[in-house]
Amino acid sequence: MVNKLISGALGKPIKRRDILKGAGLIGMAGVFPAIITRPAFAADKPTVVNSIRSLSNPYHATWNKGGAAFAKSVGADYVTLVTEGNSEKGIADIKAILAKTGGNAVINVDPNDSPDARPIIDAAKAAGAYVVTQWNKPADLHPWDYDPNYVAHISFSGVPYGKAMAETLIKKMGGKGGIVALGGIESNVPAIERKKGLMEALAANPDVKLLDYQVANWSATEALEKTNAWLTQFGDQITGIWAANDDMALAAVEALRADGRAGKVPVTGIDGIQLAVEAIQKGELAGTVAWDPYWQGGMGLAIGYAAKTGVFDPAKEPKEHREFYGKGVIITDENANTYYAENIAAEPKMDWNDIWGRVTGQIQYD
Amino acid sequence: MNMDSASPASAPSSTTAAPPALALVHVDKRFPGVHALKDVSIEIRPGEVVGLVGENGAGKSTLMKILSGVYQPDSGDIRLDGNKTRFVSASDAMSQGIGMVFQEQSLLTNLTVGENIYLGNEKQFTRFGIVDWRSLYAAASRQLAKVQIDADPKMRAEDLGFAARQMVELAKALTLEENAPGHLVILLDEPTSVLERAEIDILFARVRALRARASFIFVSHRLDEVLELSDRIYVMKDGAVVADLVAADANVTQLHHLMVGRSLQAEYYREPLQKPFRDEVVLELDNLSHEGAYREISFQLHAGEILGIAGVIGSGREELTRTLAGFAPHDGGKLIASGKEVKLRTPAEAVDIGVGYIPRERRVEGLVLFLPVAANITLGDLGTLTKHGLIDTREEKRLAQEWVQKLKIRTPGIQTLCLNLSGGNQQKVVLAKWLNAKARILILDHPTRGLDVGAKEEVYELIRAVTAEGVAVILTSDTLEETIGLSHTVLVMRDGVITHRVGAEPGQKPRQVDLIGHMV
Amino acid sequence: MNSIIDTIRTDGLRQWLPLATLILLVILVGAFQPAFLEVNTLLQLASDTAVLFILATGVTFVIMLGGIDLSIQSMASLSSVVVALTLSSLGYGAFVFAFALGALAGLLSGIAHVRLRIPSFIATLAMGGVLSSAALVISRERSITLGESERGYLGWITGTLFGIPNVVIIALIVLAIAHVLQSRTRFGRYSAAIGAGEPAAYASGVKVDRQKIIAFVLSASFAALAGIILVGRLASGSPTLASELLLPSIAAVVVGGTAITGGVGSIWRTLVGALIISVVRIGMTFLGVNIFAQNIVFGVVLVAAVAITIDRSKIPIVK
Amino acid sequence: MTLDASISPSQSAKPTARRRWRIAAWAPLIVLVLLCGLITLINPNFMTFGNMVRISQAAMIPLVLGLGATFIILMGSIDLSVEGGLTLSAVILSMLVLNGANSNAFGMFGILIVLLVGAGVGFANGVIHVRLKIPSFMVTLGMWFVGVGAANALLGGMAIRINDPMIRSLAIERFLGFPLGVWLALFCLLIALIIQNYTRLGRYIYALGGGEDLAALSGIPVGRVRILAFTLAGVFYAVGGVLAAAQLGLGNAQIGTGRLFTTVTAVVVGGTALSGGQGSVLQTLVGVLIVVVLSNGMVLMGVPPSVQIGVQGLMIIAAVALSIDRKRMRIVK
Repeated sequence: MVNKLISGALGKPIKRRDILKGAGLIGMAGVFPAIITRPAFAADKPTVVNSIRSLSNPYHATWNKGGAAFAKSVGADYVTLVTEGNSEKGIADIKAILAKTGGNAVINVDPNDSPDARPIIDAAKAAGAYVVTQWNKPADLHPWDYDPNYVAHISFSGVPYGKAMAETLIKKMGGKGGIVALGGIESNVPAIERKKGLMEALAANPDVKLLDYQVANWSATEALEKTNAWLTQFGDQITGIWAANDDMALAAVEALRADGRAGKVPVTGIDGIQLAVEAIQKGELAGTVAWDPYWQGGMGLAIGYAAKTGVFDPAKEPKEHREFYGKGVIITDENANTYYAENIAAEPKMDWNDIWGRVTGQIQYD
Repeated sequence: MNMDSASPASAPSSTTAAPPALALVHVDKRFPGVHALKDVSIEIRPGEVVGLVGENGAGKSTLMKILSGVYQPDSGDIRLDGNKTRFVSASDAMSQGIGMVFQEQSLLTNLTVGENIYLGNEKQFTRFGIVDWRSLYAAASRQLAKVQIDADPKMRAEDLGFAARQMVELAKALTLEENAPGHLVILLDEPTSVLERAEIDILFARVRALRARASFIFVSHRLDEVLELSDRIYVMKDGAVVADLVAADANVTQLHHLMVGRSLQAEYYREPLQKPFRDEVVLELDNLSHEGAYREISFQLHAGEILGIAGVIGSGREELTRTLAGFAPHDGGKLIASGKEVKLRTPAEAVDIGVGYIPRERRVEGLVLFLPVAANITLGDLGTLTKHGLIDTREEKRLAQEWVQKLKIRTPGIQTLCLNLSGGNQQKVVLAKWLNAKARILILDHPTRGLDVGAKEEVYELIRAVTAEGVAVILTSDTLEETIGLSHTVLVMRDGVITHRVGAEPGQKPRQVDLIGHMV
Repeated sequence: MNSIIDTIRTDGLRQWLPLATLILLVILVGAFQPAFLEVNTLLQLASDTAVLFILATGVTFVIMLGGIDLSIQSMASLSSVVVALTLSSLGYGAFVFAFALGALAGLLSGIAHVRLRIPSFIATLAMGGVLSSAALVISRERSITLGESERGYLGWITGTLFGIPNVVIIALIVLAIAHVLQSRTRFGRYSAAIGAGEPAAYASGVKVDRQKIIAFVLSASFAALAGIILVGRLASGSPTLASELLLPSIAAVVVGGTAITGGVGSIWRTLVGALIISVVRIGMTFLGVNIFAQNIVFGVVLVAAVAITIDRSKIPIVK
Repeated sequence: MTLDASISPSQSAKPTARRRWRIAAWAPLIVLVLLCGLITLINPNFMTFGNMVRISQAAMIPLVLGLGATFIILMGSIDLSVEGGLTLSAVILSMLVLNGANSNAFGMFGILIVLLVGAGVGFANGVIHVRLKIPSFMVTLGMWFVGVGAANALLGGMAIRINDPMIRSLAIERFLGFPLGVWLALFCLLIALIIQNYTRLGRYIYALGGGEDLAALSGIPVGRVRILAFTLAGVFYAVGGVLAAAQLGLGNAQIGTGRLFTTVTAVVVGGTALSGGQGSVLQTLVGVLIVVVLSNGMVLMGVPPSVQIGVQGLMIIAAVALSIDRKRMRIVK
């Protein structure tokens, strides 16, 4: 049917170069049947949607798995949207879904950048969809101002965990030495918070010196180059490396390995991706923090879905259920094996009904 | 003209018996709407130089393309040494011994001479995919020896002069004899169009010397040269061969008559139309100099005057014209335009004082080929077309149409890309551009290069017409004949200085030989 | 002779091919998801295309000349930051300020390109680096969210007129202005001439350098405008706000059928190109294209679209 | 047929022109030396053997990518599929050799397959570009999306750790103090040099850059040369992918991010003209070193992160401004 459509529509304008355009169009046409992967949307059940930065990093890939698992558990259609780091695209895609489902949707979104949350919420409220945001949102944007559509905002205070990792690192270093630190994209809230945590830990440990802080934009490649340069600049002064996420931490490990010092200089990351946990088991990484993206991807939807299907009325919930910090799991060589066995080797078991299970207090804005 | 008394007497008798090296037999070629070649039969005997003349559109280029394998004939056959064959592609034609020498531009300037000579032909020097440059360059210098120029094959082509490049082209064509089975046939397509007389003599001498190795087909718009070099001449008109003459018995007037269907009058250069120029001085050069190019050039250019500058390459006349066109500002002396001293740093500044430059490289500097005729005509003077910042497109259309009619520019419409116009009509568009810009000084840099006789005559007529209206012209031309024929005044330059100046009023035009004395 | 006839005859058809492609794509998506063809969806699509279109329009001027501008996304981000920072103090003046800043940046890269004779590719790539650094520094490396009061200044971007989003109207105004600039002014004509044959344009007395600088100024100014619109749509400014918009913008220009080598093209083509890109992007979401297949589909459709839209008769050698 | 369209009007004083060119060809090298001197002044650690090794590590991937891109740019075309080819190769490699996700362990054979994949990507670029007459810019842009997308689809977003000792050795094992990967990169440089200087392909690539229509007149199979060149480039990108995977010890879909502009910048900074016909892989080596030394140096000199990219921009403008031969480039675009 597609092919007919094309030849019908373009038959007239194309007198010359048919072959050529033909080739091009077959390219398009050939693709179409292959990519219509999902059946028409179930009318009654709301569509559940995850909007995340990209699927090319383990963290969000796991997030996506969690979302799919939840959707399966309630038998709803599941859609994944990726912003590719482009705020406009992210918002446009969400609006497209709203238009497509006529607002009958539950959206769990990790906004590309804090400000994106506002237009997303506005659009969702207008369409009558239910939204849960995670990580990024403006401080002055609150779920309770948008009852009932803006169900909740979940975050993980970067400060304590960034601090915790720094402390793990310092402990491994024996309380003294020199640290170099790899930061995330400078304008990202988590990057800023984690850095803040690092600084607090350093303030508490005068014997540990911060040799340098460089931004590697969450990217392994950039982290590798920065670390290489450091190894020249500071050489043996470096006795510990702090990284704002696991990708960068693992890259630092590789740089050390190429320098023959892997395992000798402790490195910490954050996010708790599989490779990081494995590295801890190998003793190359000192520690990481698992946000459990599987839980984030699933539970974000679960909360929204519960509100949408009337399990609870957002307006009646206390504020610490509307804007709350989730629980991160600190992983070090002590608990790495057990964590691996339960959460990575095996498909994590989640009770999607235990929606407030990991609430660790209301978010504080300073 | 016939400067070279030692032009070949007739076709070498020895070869007449042998089968023709190359022959087209009853070749016919049609394009949609055009019958390009009508039952054309020609033959080239071994060691013969055959001239091929005709106006643009007479079918010369189609014929050349068939010989060089770019086109295939609809009917009729091609015979090499008497055997039927076909050329499916340019490289196929080459492999069968058809060489081509184009104008000097067909060398790749970013490659060395040696690389150019064997470009597309390196296989013989390649062992296990690796090219053995030493042997290639050795072979290249052997080829260069054949054409008797001592250029270093390792030198970049762009560092060669035009004449030398032409020889390299010839050398490149001659490499074919190494692997071509039979006798070599070399097509010379307008090979002299960018050469000075002295260089042409060298080229011709080489060609004659090479007749032992190859036969030649010589295509040129310069009938005198065709007569000078060829043994026999085919004249084409409207896609058919209308005459096959022995060069020795033919003359320019006769050829011209056969080509355009009317005979060449004395007023070929429209001398009767040459009006005396006015007293008003539009441009004055006072000891104008440019380091290493020309020095102490002084003359006055009057409204309505055609001032021809003669000189060989290196005489400095090319640089002088570039200076006046705004490409290379002078570094000494004074340049005075209508009373004010000026220095032309860019063509824009030249245009501001009313200079219009008609460059030798028509398709590069003259026209934006990929813009329509109308846009090109108005390109020089959009200012007056612009009202409140917007181009008055209606007025633009009107102007364009007006010029197309005035100058009889043959084009399907003013929105046609200049790319699709013939050389003559392209040149007219360039002229229209400057007339539209109300240029008061036209700098004609080889204005009739590559134009056929008919087109040339039209251009001459136009030049006369504009000068009659008071436009002043500075002319550097391909041939002395043209310079003398058109000019009111002729300056001769050598080694950067003016060596001779002479009036050229109708009836008392100087003779070429007199001028040449001052040139070399 | 014959070839001339051909060009004329087929030009009529060829110039409609981009539009035909766009319509075809819309129909394709609509055929699977009728909701896509609803007025609101299409308006939404239009407003989502606005920023891309404005960026692409700016860079079209440079591409027409045969150059390229790789600094537009940085410029847009910078202007978003500038607006966000100055809105409270300057009010509407902030927009003017950002816009002027754009013009200045364009002037600089133009001069770097023309005077130092550095290829525009490098000159603008470098200028992009400088601009992002500026944005990072003045924003102190974080995104700036606008408060209630500041958002008040954004009505002219966020509002609607007779049900039509203002961004769409703004985009249409930009289209009108750019179209006139490109098709009716000396600058536009000279650009085409330079792109198609710089030596001839120069020899005809065109002040080539000036035209090039103007083009870069326009490109950067439009980028600044795009940044302003982004501030309106996202109620914030950020040093990385537009960082992903460079390639889509250039792709929009080329998909519309403008030759990357210069000389041939028009703002209309850019508009169509930008819409094609949005339709494909949003269309994939509508069709529920497998998220892992989307990039692949996007790439294939882009190439297929260009295969149809570019007018080879005006491009001497395809490089 | 007239060929005026591609004439070069210049016929000014030749010898000077040639000399200028020689200087211009060396200028980037001078810039590089100046740069090194400057950095050493500020931080003597720069001139240590250890840092030379690290610079070589940082340079090996851009170099290999730059080699491929040079051939394309010499033709006057552009190749944006660098990241696509590299990412796809790295990911496929990580799945074929001994790794943490599946039981494959093809080792050397796996590398061969990856090189074939790279060749395939390049070949596709070339064929579409030539046969459908689509500008290389657009074809390769599309291929960029396709390559990264395919890599992503293969991985499902995950990253795969590479355990194959041979691959890892490229980054870890050393010979004369330099990692094997660096030697591999140098070997690629040698190959590229041979192709450029001693094969018909290399010569034809220059010819196309100098004037495609004229090249065609000399009977050069223009289309085939283009396709071959793109295929060749694809192989180099694949090698780059192997090195990247070896360096990070894993394959993921972000491994190529940000490499395109570094590559093209390096090539152009080296003095190869985007308009084609001028340049060489050796100049690319210099260009790569300039770019790498610059970013390495900025960390050593303690330039604050947020202004690094700006400084880099200015330095590159300076470098190019110093090294461009303006006489030769009559038209700059």
